[in-house]
Amino acid sequence: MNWQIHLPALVLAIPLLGAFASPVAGLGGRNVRNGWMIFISITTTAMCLLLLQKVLADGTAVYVMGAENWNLTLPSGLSWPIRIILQVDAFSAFMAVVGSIAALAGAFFSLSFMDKFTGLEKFSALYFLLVTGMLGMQLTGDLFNFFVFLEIASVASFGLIAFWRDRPEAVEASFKYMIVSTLSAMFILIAVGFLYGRYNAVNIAAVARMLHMGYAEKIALVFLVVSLTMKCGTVPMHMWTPDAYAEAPAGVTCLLVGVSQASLYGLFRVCFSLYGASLGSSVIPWTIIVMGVLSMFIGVTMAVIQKEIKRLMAYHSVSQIGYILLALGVGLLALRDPQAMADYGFTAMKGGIFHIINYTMYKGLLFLTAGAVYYAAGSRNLNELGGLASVMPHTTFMFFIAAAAIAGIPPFNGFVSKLLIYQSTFAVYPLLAVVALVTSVLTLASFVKVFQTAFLGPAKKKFANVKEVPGSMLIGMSVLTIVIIALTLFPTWTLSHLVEPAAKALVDQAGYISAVMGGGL
Amino acid sequence: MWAKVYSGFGYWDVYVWLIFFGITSALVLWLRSLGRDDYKEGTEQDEIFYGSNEVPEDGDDMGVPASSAYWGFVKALKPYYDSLIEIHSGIASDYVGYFVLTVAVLAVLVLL
Amino acid sequence: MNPLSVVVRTICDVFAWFIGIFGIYIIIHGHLTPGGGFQGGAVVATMMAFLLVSYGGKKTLSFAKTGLLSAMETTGLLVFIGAGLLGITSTLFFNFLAGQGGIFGAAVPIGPNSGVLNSAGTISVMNMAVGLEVIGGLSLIILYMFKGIRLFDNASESGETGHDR
Amino acid sequence: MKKRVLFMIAVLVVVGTFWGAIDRIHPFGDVPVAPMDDYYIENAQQERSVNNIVTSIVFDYRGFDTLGEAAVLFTAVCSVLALFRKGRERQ
Amino acid sequence: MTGNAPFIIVGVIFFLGLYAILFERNLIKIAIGISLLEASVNLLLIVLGYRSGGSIPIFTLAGEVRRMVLPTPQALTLTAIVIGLATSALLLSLIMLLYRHYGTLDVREIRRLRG
Repeated sequence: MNWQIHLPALVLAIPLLGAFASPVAGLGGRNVRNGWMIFISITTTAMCLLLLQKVLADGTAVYVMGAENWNLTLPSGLSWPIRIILQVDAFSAFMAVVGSIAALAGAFFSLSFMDKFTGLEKFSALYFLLVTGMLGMQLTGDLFNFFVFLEIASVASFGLIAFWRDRPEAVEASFKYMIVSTLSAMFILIAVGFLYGRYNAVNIAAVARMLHMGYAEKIALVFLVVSLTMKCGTVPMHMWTPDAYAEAPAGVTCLLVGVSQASLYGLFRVCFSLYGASLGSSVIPWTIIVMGVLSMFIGVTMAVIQKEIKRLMAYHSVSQIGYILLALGVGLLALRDPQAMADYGFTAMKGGIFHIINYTMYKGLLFLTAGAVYYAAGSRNLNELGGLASVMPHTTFMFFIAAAAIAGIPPFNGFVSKLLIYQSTFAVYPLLAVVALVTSVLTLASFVKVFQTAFLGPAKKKFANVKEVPGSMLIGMSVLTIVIIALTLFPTWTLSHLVEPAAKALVDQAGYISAVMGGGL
Repeated sequence: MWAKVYSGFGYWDVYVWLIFFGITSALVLWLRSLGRDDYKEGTEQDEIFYGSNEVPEDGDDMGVPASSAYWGFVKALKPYYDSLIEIHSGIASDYVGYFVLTVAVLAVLVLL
Repeated sequence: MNPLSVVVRTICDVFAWFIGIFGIYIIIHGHLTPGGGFQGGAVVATMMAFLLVSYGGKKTLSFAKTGLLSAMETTGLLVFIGAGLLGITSTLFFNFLAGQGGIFGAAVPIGPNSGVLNSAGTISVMNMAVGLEVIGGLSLIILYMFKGIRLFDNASESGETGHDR
Repeated sequence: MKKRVLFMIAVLVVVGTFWGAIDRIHPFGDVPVAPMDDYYIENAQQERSVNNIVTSIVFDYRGFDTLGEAAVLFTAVCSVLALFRKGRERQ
Repeated sequence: MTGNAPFIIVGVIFFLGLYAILFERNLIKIAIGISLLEASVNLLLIVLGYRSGGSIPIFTLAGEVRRMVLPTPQALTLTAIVIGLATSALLLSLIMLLYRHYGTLDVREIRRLRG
């Protein structure tokens, strides 16, 4: 039997098994635990890559949990699915690959970074649960299952953010995130309840086929959209983002960036695949666009005045999320109009999806370098840091690459996706492109500030005995650096082989529905 | 391999850029090599000029702290920043309030 | 902290064991009556709270071994996901034991009936696994939150400086 | 103070729309069609030889959800244990 | 007979939970608010699945009635309850730690991270 049909399930089962067995691995001491962490991370990433290859070759992969046969989506004679169905189209697989690469880098980085703490078997268990939650959100085709995985990811991230429980700020950040996030999860559950009550189904494809806009559907849409935009940190609900990203351990922050992408995935799955053509008015697309623009501008202006290096970067992730929301909002706006879709909508979606992978890679790398600075120098305050370039050359080099990429300096990958976003949004409304350009300039300005104050400048006496960080942390950072350089050198290949299928899968609502509802026996 | 990224309005080609970048750096290096030949390493030409003051031992005493960077920008936008910092009050129930407010506004907009 | 009155402590002591038995009944009959692994596990974990009330923290912590509880939790989870993974000849979470005869696979009559205990296949295996997990997990939560109160007294010994210099 | 009034209005709007939505789903006790649930009621007993339909859904038809649920509980246990872990002795 | 009374109760509990989260200062009361909200959502799911005159969807106890209430919302609610339990446990632990660090339970004084 071809084992590759089980890939969607294995992608979720392997990190879950890794998490459940972590307490056992923790009994074997430090080396066994670290080896287990690396083994599971590499296996998960490899599975995700295989899944992507399979999906790109064979089209949407469907996996029915607990049925006699993996593709028995509809039991005989029925026209509705009764089981949980994992549905992996090109967009899901793309997001899973992005997230699992961030998870791999974070796992490598955490090996040495977390050495100063105790209770590390719990750390690795929580880390894999966070990975599972993220991948589950991206692969599932079931609304309630999505909620469950969202909760796994949320609860794991609360534990991980507060992992340094002797630092009051860490507990505070975790608490604030928890309040807002639990509330939003309840709203998502309410929306699932509404859709279940209306259509007696919780499968995304099944609901999408029957959906027509009524009062309850509109309220469900509002609850879903606002909750999921909150989970990825959009203005005006972004306040948890700088707290949580700054206080989490650096390896976890790298993964949290990936998890926020999973929420973004959920948002676009809801908008494009669940509601899609029946979205009706253009209120929701314009809301997403306006939220994106606000996020870009407010995020970056708040970042300029920050003193703490990780907090500054966290505000930048608010502004970068804004780019993605802007681009995909434009795509959503053009969804019902084939002419507009061909003119600028598809380009915007390509730019947005390309920006997702770019953003995750360079933002993860930036957080990792910030963590490396914190690890080596013992401070995150930019007023105290200085002159680290001579003692930490590798970190400085990787920071430079990432900063240039996020600021959109031409040869780097950030420029390509930003170019696509600028030019397509300009066609909708020129002001959007102007705001995006201003944001890009301010991003560059604030990273010049970080680079100049933390890495350049005269050597300070209190950092005289600072050394380069240990090898495993460098490996974690190099993984992301290599991906960034590869994306920089081969943008055409990436666009045509990864991004375009993902964008096509996202637009193609009928294909998404028929993968579940058209199959069966 | 040499294909371009078309955005509908123009295109982007990383290799053209890299070739241009290489040519420019070669040009710059060549110009730099034409520089002054009376420069000697390890002489007083290497000394830091610190406003004709004594150069401090510790780097902490020179250099601008990060919070002073872009002070003009921040000063010009002071009303904007004041209102922004007031929004980021740090109180958890306010954050929940903004979430609920967004839900309410969007619900009204969608239902209208 | 003053202990509760002797009446409360005695009642808690007596009822703790009944509650434990009742919870195990709920777990085992999960596929026949309302309840199941989670509910029964939660009931059994209440026993730990009762014991804390009746015997006080020091004595309870001396005989409730956290290592054993966490082993129960991990075992339950691994059995659960293992039962799911064993079905992968068809699909993950395929109920490969139902209706196959043997200790878990008896067939049940259709329609209202009084129930057959050894039916339901992996469902009852998973019920027990989840019950084990919940007993361990919730008891651990109760014990550790109780220990957390005591952390207030000697806060100095457990601080971790982390990365700050 | 102004903020509190604003939030109160927002809460009322959200509760109002929420209530309006549940009022329009279907009248209480009168589910119009329920093909998925009727399938469970009809077939769960013979397919999976189990008397308790809710358990058959929890552990079989939607067993993967339950795995996630167990994982959430495990996550909470791990988090609580990590928060109240016995730290390293301070030098 | 009861009309839409269960729906109204869901709305009332939802309002109370939201009010407690937004306007209460005490962290424990906020936690209670979140629990109330969870309770209202669970009640909503259960209420959506009720068929008047339906019996419990368990054949051991159902008797001869074949009209049963919908079983799926009950299964979903079971999952949601356990998730809510896990969240509450973690939330209360965090509140304990916050009290240890800040010496207060007032949400307005726990604001070191701002700006």
